Amino acid sequence: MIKKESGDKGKSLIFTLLAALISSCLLLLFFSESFFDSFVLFFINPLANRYYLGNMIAFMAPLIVAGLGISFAFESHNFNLGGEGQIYAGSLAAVLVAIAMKEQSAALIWLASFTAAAAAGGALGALSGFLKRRLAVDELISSFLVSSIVVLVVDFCITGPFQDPLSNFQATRAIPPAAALPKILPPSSLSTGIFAALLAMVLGKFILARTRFGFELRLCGANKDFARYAGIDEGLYALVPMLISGALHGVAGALMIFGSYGRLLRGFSSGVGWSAIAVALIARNNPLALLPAAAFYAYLDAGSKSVMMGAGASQEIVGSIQAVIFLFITATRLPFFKAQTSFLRTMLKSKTGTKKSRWRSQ
Amino acid sequence: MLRRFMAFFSALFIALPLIAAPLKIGVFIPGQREGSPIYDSLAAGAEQFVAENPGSSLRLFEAGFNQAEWQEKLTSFVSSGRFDVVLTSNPSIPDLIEAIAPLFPTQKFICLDGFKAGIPNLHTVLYNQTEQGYIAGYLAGLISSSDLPGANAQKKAGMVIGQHYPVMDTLIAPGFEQGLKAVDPSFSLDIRVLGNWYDATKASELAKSMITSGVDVILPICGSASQGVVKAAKDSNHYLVFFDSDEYSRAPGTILGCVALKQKELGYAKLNEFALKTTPWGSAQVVGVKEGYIELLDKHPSYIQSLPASIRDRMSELIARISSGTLSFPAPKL
Amino acid sequence: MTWLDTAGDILASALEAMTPLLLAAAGGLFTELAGMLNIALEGLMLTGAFFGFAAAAASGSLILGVLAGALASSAVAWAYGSATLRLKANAFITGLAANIFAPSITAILSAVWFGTRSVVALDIPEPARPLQAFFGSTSILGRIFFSHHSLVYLSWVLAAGAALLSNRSILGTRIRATGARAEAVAAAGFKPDSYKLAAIILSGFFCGIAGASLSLPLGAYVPAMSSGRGWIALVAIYLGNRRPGRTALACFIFALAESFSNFAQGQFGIPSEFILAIPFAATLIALSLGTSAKRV
Amino acid sequence: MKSVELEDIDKYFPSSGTWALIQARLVLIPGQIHAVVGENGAGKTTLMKILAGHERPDSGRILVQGNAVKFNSPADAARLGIGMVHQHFMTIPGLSAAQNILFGSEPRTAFGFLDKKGILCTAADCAARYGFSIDVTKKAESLSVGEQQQVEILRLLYKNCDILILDEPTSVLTDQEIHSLFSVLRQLKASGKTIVIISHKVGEIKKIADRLSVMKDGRCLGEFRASDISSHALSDLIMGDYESPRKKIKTTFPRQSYPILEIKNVSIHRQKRKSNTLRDITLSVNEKEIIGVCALANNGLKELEDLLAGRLKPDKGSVAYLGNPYPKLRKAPWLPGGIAYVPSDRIGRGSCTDRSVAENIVALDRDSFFPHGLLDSAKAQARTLKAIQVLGVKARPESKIRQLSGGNIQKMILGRELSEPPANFCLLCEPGWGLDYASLRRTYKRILEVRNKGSAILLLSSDIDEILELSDRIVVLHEGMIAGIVTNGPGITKAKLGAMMMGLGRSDGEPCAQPEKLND
Repeated sequence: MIKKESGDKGKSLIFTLLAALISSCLLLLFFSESFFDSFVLFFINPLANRYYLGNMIAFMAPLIVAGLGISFAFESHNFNLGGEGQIYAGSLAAVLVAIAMKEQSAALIWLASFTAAAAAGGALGALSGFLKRRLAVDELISSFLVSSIVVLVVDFCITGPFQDPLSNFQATRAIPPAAALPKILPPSSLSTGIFAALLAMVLGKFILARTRFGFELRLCGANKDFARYAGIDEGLYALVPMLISGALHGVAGALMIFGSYGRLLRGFSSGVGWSAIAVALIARNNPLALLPAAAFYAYLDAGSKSVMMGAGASQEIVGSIQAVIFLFITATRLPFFKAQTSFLRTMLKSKTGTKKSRWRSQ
Repeated sequence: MLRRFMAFFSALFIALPLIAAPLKIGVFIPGQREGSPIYDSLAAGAEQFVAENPGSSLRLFEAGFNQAEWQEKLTSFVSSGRFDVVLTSNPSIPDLIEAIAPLFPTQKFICLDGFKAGIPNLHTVLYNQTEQGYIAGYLAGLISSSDLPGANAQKKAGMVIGQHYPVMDTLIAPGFEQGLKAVDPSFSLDIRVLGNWYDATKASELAKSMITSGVDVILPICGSASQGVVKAAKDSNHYLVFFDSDEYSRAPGTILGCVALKQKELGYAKLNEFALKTTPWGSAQVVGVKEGYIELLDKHPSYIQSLPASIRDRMSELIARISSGTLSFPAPKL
Repeated sequence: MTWLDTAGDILASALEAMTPLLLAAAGGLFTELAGMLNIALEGLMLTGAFFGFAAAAASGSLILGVLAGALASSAVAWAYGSATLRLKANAFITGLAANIFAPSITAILSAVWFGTRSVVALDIPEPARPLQAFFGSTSILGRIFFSHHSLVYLSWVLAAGAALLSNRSILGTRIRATGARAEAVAAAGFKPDSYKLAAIILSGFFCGIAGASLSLPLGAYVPAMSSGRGWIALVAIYLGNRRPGRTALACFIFALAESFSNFAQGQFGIPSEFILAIPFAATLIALSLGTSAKRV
Repeated sequence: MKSVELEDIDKYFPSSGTWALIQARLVLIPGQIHAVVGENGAGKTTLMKILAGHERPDSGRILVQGNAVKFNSPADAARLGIGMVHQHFMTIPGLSAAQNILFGSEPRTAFGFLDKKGILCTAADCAARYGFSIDVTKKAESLSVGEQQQVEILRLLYKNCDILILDEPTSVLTDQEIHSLFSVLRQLKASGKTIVIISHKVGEIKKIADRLSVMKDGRCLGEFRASDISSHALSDLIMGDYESPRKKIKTTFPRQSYPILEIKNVSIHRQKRKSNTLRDITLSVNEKEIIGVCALANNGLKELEDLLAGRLKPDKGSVAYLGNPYPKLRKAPWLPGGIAYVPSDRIGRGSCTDRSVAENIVALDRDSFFPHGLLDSAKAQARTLKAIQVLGVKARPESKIRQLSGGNIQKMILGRELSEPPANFCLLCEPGWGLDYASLRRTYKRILEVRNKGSAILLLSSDIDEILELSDRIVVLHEGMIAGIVTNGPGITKAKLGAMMMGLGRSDGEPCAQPEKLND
């Protein structure tokens, strides 16, 4: 099972980032043709080049929204591994609605499409929640299975009934051009969708932290017995967070469609569902931390694309760098970090030798 | 002195492009070079050109198999490289180029294996893959109907494909089926889908399942997973025909025919054409057997030794008919 | 061909398709019993497939191949496990790291050793079919049970061994105890983390052989050839409620669904995507029925 | 036999910023029963964890036989014969009792496989040798609390530990189990073992201990021979400046009262729990009344709690609350106060350890803290501070529950449940668990206050003293049936109740107040 991290959050993060950075530099040093070029391309270029920067920020939008979906699920102690399918299904729903409404105004299309995307993704999430509630099926597995099925079914829809007959891509027809979200940094794919994502993130934080719904949801996640005793219908909180999680994934898919792709391409979302889990875990399920986590993730992604494009580094080297960073990113204990705390402890002890406050012990 | 020096250099700078005009070639591979003969030969064609034209430079970029990423990657490739020409190959790439052509109006694109006319900085060349499929199908039909030890009486041939995609569904598979039915109208074609391009173990299972149902010749078009089909056919002593490149050596005696695309030659020719500034920009061509860019590899010893003369003769006759134009396939519009 | 023959063929191919699943599930069982989510099965299988094939190609010996696959995969598992445990990192993310790392390192080494990052097909010995000669392969039963190559039978033996190891051995007991109550194991003077690490290494060992069972019979290494089997194995463990016997049964159900869908593609005019979905749907249904039955 | 000394032990917990031990010292004399006493949070457990190798001291020395030793792990301590039974038992589910006892040094066959027969024999032998009567083939998850404790002790004995540390060994046991535990301990002492008991129950300590150390605020106040110090002096020492216990509050049985809760002919018979069912229970709790229900373990107390907590449904009979079907807990918003519930499982059911004290308190009254669905943090903060003060919880509102000691968690729960306005009906299960003497007095006082304000209280407890002290009427359960209902008064003694609990007939003379008449 995925265990929630405990212990010092922020402090260790800097060390883990540092460790990740150093080890990826070492890899570049060993494997790339020119260390300096690769380094610049990997770490500087994504920020310095408008095009990469735009794409990087554009990539953050679905990561934040889907990551928020993961956070909703994780906070209620539900595990949604079905993000891939939910994103895919949401995208299909959004595209179909947009195409059907092509005569309408953009605002109306957005409203209808995003609702459809949320409904499609949400329905899939809710299915796993329902199975958990009614039949005690582990949602971790069922969401994964449902997603695997849905990906195949959506593939069929794309290449079958909804294939754009004029395209050689395995893709649906395009959404009406007017309905695409306004671009910010052309030719990059950055669109106003990022603002929607940020809004969703803040709203998510507010709901989790300040509302009764969020409180009950987190309580169910932290201790089911206690939640039940507090009169909370925990069955509901197996269902609703999965529904929200799925819906947010659907919206993330729609954001990608309306922000970047303009149509549903087969396999376009591959990996975003998994990346969102990584982002949510890096953010330790804190919605506001999704922003830096997604930024970090997208930065890595942009860096690897940049170095592949510019220095001819192969997919494999970039893959190993990503692997190393993943290895470190959630570490809560590093050797030198440990040394540091024990040092602090001795310092503290010598200074506050006679302090007598005890809330622990026994 | 200094002034003279500077004058010399500036003269040199102005004159250089006129004298040498070395080409900067970018090759955009929507996939991975290794393991994809069609992309490998595209790159090889460009490499041959560069080798023969000193001073020219070549940048290869592999965009990976996720088609959704190609748009972004092609854009960055073009914007980062400032190439004289970008050579690429894939039926869906012209759509992408159409989308970004206005952003890079001076950038020239040559796209093989694709078809799109009317874009002033794009030239496309499409292989007539119905023809290619037909030849493979005709060969498969002849093998299946022959008295070779691995052939059975059932009129069944098969394809193991990675996924359905437009060129497959509208050109290759119908061409293959037409070829089969030209041998004997009672032939039936069994197409099975792997769902990806790399699960060789499952491809092997699929092929076995097909073979138990009576299929004796298979055309695998499933990327690296085709290794599984080769294995299954070899183990059960049945036959394969292959597409796109010379694959005989993978299983001599099992792989009885290869209908190749001469991608290397075509790429090389198109780059030469570009160097000579004779590229017909904005046009779309279709090439096939007649032009020499689709070829049944019938000189390979494996082909000659494995197949009886009767089959080889009928194949030569077919190729002759296509070359001469007696048998032709409508140029596919894609 | 009668329907009986067809059913026999489907069963026989299911038993063959079950081999990598069974081995990977046997490996994953240890980490599950130790209370860890091990999503790295996929990457570990791929590592085993590559190194198993490379060693078999270099030595010409299948046994060495299987061993090398198991060892290499154990080594990767050790690295992944110690990173997870020593750094107290999130097992899901480090698992993801292992799954990204495996295809990268195999491609890099493949380029160095075999000169290609793509399919490597070399002549390695065929795995023997040890029982075919004794029991014949003509009868239906013979085809179902005795026609397979040695790795299939090896997987049965190893799965039984894994069951024995997890239930009856000291190490297995410690691993289960760690999963059930790590602080009790610590209180008894043992290090729970070292048993978790042992479980991860064991999972690497079995997954390595699972990977070798993909590449060796094929006589080739194909990038990404594990193709989601690690996930399926994980599902099988859940379906089997972390019990060896039931997990093996779950693997069989999954393999059966897959070989049925392979057969069905040629028979019915259903779009292939739906047929490809059969194994997932079958598992989902089995999971729903299984757990609801348990609940009563 | 070994002598053990702890010298000047300091221990600081950086995570909570507290000094658990300051210059703590302790001397153990071989072959004696030594009690470490003190109120909640005095550092008793931490000191003993250091002795058993579970924690490392920041400074100070541990001397065994006069030699300074360093324990890096419990295994190091075990090698020198020191072992500890924790307050929360460490039995491992999935393994048999025998495997639990022998865990870590099982007899094995070739190739590292378990010798299943050997394990059972060895464990059974070990149990018999020390006079334990336990079925070692049982799975750990099906053992009763007392049996789990036996497993824990046997585990140490099997490892030849001669210094046994027991952390609050009686807190989870019924009187009968305590009795048998003490006889086992005396037997162990006779065989030369040194035993350390951590406790805050003065009465028990006086009964069993030879020597005792008193701890307060992380320091050792001194060591005494048990016979040298009176209970009174001892509790003064433990409590420090706390006022001496008040006289028992007179309990009165209110004549005219309205039944709040009525349980009618309830039976629960589930196949899985053959012995632990309820059979034909009829009981009513009136306003301004405390009904104490006592029973030995596995005699239906747990099921009664689960029934009223909504975790079990009656197979027969019904439960009515104010004349209506019994609502889900916390789902009676139309009533002031509603239902309060102090569960016996304070960590699982009574609190959420990953959340703050404030969140734990807010959790149960979301209607008033989330007006319009949004958190009213000022109100929540104020209410939390109040609830903390009621019973003196040593924590800040933002402290995580898991940083609190067991006693403080219990106080937090009690403070939350017994706050103003009092609930219509209170279900209090083992309210005295883990509380030190001062907190206990304060809690009892509060319970009676709540009663006097009109609440109906059902008190489920295995502590007969608690039952006797608080109840207006007492219900004794035996094997899931009501063995008797008596009105509390001078004639009711511990022995009498004990006899009823063990099924030795109903109390003589006392009229069994069978099903109360309903007010109609």
